[in-house]
Amino acid sequence: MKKPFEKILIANRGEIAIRVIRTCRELGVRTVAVFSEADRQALHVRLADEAVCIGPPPAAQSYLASEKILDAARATSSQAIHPGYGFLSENAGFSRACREAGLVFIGPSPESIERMGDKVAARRAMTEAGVPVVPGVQNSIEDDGELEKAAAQIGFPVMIKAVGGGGGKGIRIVREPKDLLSAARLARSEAGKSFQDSRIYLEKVVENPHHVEIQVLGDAHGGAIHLGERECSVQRRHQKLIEETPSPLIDEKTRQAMGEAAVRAVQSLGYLGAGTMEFLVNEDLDFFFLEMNTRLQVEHPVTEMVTGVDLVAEQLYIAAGEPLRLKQEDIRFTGHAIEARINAEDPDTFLPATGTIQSVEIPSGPGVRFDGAVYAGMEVGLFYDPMLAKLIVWGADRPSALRRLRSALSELSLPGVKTSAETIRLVLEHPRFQSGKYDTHFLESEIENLRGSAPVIESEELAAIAAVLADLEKRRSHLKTTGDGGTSTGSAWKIAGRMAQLRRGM
Amino acid sequence: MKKPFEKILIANRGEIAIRVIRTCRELGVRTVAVFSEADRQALHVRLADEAVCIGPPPAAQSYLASEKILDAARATSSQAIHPGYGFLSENAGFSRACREAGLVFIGPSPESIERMGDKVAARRAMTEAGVPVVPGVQNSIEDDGELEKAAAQIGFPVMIKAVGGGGGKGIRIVREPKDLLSAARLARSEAGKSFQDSRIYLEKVVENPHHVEIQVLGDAHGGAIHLGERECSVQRRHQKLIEETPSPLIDEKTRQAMGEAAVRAVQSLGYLGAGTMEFLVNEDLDFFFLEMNTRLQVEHPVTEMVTGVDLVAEQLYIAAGEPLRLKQEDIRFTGHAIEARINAEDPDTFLPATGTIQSVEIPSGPGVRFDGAVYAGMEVGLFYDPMLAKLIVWGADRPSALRRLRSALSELSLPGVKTSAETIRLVLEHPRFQSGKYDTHFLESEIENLRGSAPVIESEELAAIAAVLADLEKRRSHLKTTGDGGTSTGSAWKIAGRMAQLRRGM
Amino acid sequence: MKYTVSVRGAEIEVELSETDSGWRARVGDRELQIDVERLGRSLQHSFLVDGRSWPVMVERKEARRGAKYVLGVRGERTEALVVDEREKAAAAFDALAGGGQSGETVVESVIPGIVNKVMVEVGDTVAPGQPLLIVEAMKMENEISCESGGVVSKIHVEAGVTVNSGDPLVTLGPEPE
Amino acid sequence: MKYTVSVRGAEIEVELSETDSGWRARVGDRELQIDVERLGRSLQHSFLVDGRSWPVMVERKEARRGAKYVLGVRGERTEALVVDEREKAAAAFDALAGGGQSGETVVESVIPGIVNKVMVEVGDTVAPGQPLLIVEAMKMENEISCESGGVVSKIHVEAGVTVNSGDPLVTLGPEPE
Repeated sequence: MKKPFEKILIANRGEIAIRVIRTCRELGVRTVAVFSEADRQALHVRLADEAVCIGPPPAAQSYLASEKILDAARATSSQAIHPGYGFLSENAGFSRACREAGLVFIGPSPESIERMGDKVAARRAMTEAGVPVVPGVQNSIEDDGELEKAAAQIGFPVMIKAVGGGGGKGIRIVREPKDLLSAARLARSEAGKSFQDSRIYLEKVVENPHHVEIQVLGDAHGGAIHLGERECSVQRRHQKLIEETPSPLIDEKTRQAMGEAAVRAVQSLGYLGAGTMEFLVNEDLDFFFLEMNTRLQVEHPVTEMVTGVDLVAEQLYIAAGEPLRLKQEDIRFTGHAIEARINAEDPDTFLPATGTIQSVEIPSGPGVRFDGAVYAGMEVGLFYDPMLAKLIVWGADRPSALRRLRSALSELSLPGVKTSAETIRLVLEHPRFQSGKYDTHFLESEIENLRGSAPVIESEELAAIAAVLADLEKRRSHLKTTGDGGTSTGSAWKIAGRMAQLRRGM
Repeated sequence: MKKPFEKILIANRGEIAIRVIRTCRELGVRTVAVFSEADRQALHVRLADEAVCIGPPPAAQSYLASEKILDAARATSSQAIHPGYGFLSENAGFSRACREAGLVFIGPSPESIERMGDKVAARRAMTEAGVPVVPGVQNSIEDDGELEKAAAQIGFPVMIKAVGGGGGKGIRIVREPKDLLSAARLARSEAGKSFQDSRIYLEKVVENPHHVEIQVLGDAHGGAIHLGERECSVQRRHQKLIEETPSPLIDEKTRQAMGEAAVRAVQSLGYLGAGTMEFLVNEDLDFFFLEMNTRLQVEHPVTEMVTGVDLVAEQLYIAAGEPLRLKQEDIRFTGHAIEARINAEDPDTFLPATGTIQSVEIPSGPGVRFDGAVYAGMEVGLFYDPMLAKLIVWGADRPSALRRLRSALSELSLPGVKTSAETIRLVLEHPRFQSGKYDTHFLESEIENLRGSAPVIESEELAAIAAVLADLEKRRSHLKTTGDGGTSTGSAWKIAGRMAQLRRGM
Repeated sequence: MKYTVSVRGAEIEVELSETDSGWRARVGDRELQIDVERLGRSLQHSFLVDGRSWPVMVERKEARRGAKYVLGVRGERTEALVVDEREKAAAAFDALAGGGQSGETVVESVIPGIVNKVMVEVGDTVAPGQPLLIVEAMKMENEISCESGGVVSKIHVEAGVTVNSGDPLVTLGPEPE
Repeated sequence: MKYTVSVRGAEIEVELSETDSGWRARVGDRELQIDVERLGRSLQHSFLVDGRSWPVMVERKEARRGAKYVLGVRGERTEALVVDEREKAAAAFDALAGGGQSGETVVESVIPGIVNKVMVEVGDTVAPGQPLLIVEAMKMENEISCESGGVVSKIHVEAGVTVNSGDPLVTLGPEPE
């Protein structure tokens, strides 16, 4: 087997940096991690072969600091840079800077990123390639008056979106004319901060839409294939929470049509590497191009689970100039896969949570995959994305996969920080999710009902008893340490301790 | 989906009890764990829905105590008993006692177990069913004189085997006539202890054999299928260490013939449940029936990885009286899977090791499965089998799977106890293993060369530096605690500590 | 020994007594046999309650009154506040003394993050729903507004400051009549 | 500070000095920059040595002379014995004083287990390779035999006793001439 590269630098952190390291290690490619001062102890630093500190915690001074990353690549003689997702992954300037520095950017050309990164230009390109787009304006809008006029023309509710970005940042849905300008202000500011581009545009809101996306691969020789779809409609705050493949919504005919449209788009763009065409699909199974993510997606593992293809390995070989190693007919789909994002977040507010992870128990066993960056003692702060890990399961069919995910979740324990695991469990219990009939509004509209239906463990009683025993233990150990000896009554768990001692003496 | 049972008891411990719990939890079947006093804190106790203590640590007084287990099943209203592997799994008396107590034994009938458990009777049955067996005696041999005569007739080297058992217990290979009687004495004693049957018999030693086995399933309605083969030739002390599927040795024609022979045997026996037909295969691809394991095998996961079939789920539905849910043509094989057994053992002697596991870091990511029973703080004692976990990987082909196993092993850390992981890593580096041309003598004949070739981490230097720093840390913390204050020089890791503090203050 | 534990809004009375093999708990009219072991020095515990197995992860949190515990059972987190009689009395006194403090409202951060912008000044009169400041977390900007109107009497933070959930941001006094 | 460390039979000299950002180590003619962090209270450490990343699990073991460490790096275990000058002198003295103790051989258990059967008595003359006792572990019976012959001068165990690796089982004196 020929290695795609001898050594690459990974310009990212967290689970995706680890994901890339794992494939590189298998292929015999040496890896260089970069880290901010907040990440000195992070798992990606420990798992990589080499590691370079690139600056203080704020992303702008580290993971977004192109020059420092290029310096690190040169200093370590890396041949290529894998950008992961987020950070510099969809930054055309960075892709161009790599090219100019003689480094391979593991992703598309700066021109492709620019075309797709400018959401307005992308809409035009897709229209030209014969791919349907969501109705909306043709250009970005700066002026408040124009904004109000265009919104009225499209008709409320309208969606404000950032020209420069995706991933839920800079997006605001506006239901009433009076909220338009304040929403636009926040969207512009967020967009400016996230994408260094504060321009926004307007789209019609597709009612009860499903978010369905197609994974594509394109090589440097004109080759293009798709690897099926992913349904990503369980979202809150425009952030995906659960993804699955195949989509429980679309039929074989739609799947075929979407796949073909996606491959057509890749070919017409001359797109290089892994990418994702996001579509909105309405209840009549009409599909509209939403945007293209010119990078690996967070949810790529579900595609890997049903196809057996290692998408990161394919990225590396494509970037090394190889023709696609797989033909469309090699891609076969087996079973059903679901991914749940384990974020540090308060399940009541969906807002990011912080804390120190006291210990780590991760699920395992048949059909269970855990892509994480967690370790005991990890401090979860506010500098970066709150995603801690992804729990991915495979099952022979959708019901088996759902049952397996539920079962695996019961083995996950990250005490010290609140996570989205509770929300995910609630979603899994919901009849609409179980039936597969859910759209992008599902989570936010149903969450209160979901919370009401929280399955109560035996176990408010158990909780009460456990708390009392824990408290007793605490007081007794306190007595032992600070009291005057004779009054010590020992541990609340003492019976256990004594039995354990007896055993050891046997 | 219909549940096969409402509640079952699992008459086992360790990773296999957990394996069964996971499938039950997915199917909505409640589980009852049993445990000896040494296992009060064990993971299978915590993961089960209910748990019953069945006696003191020695297996004879707990996991082998049929009556106590039946009592526990009755007390908890369990409908069925899953025996796992080892312990009572191939005990016909226990299968019969379950039947008499009105409990379903999740495995074959007592008659099948008896027929296959008596290795001499099994050889006769197979011969009748037209399946080739290893040349040897037709009956067990008690008398020393007879033993010497039979051995001379077969010709040295001969294999002494226990009539009552498998799993490497009671087996001795004898190369010289002078060692025959002493080996027979030890084999009889071991066999008596392991199987309550001290009878032994003799077989010809097949030269340079491969151990290849076929997974079968039979239902109560005459249905029988096979799920392909497993190559289990990496062994030491007659214990398997690494298993893979497909076998790198056999060709498609042999695979077909072995599968058909296995299905024929299952049908002629009227065999119920999951079972494994073990064969020896020589370099000419002749195959000889060795024995049938009338239970789930340790290495069943590799079959699950390439077929997508959950063998434990199939066991449960078969035991519930359902016809096979899969036809032979439903069984499709994709890619390559390898299992490595992580035992508590000294890599230099292959002998069991003991200790307390200080912390647990387990491998994860694409294509990686970890079936384990380990937890931080676990005391690894001498009462039970030393297997702690199994690391299983899937790859698109054999080279990918090997690379993935090697990569995953580098993420496994169980400080506090020596494990077989080191031996496994050495095997993975060996050209003969990499080429797939290895037989059952491979490991024991090559191990010294393997050890000589131990890849030295950068890093005898690193080890030296780390040890010095650790020692410095120890001395300094000692100074701090016992010294008189003013002389404390702080931690050897202090720079790190200070930086971390600075960061937190930001 | 008798304890009161507050779990998900309900007050549960637990009576505990030690037995030869562990504990006996009386909760309401149920009596439960409990065997519990802590796993080494970890937070993980194994409870056997009348034969049922519950792995319980026990985290202790700071609380104003009593001791608060977060109990993780098979991925589910439940908070429980253990209150003893003296603490109950103190809590009752606090309630009587009045938490409202003369018509003042404190707007708290609902999120940990960094204050990005403060949009009001002391003395400003604000209307219900008016945005007061922006707190940024994970590059998402979140407007913090007040539920009721009033006059800004104190601003506890400034732009650039890191805040945790529940930290006071702005105090509003009653509107002049 | 200069240390001698014994790793896989080789003696390695390490000279350490503290720097602003960590440590400088001189090993032979190489000089290495080291940044090291311990992860919380765990055994896991992160070493950056001249930019290369090494996760090192550090276990301390008891040793007769010096301090013994087991270092786990990416699944590989290496033992290292740190010896200081005083300890080296003592070890040398031990060696001079003679470890052989007048022709006696101690047969040690190579395995932790339970002594199942003792097959010799004090005063027996045994031949090289003769089985002395059986130690059982995990239901496997293991014959322990002597490499050289002699006369049994002491039996340290009896049937039923638990032994660890390295525990003395039988002492053999020289055969009478």
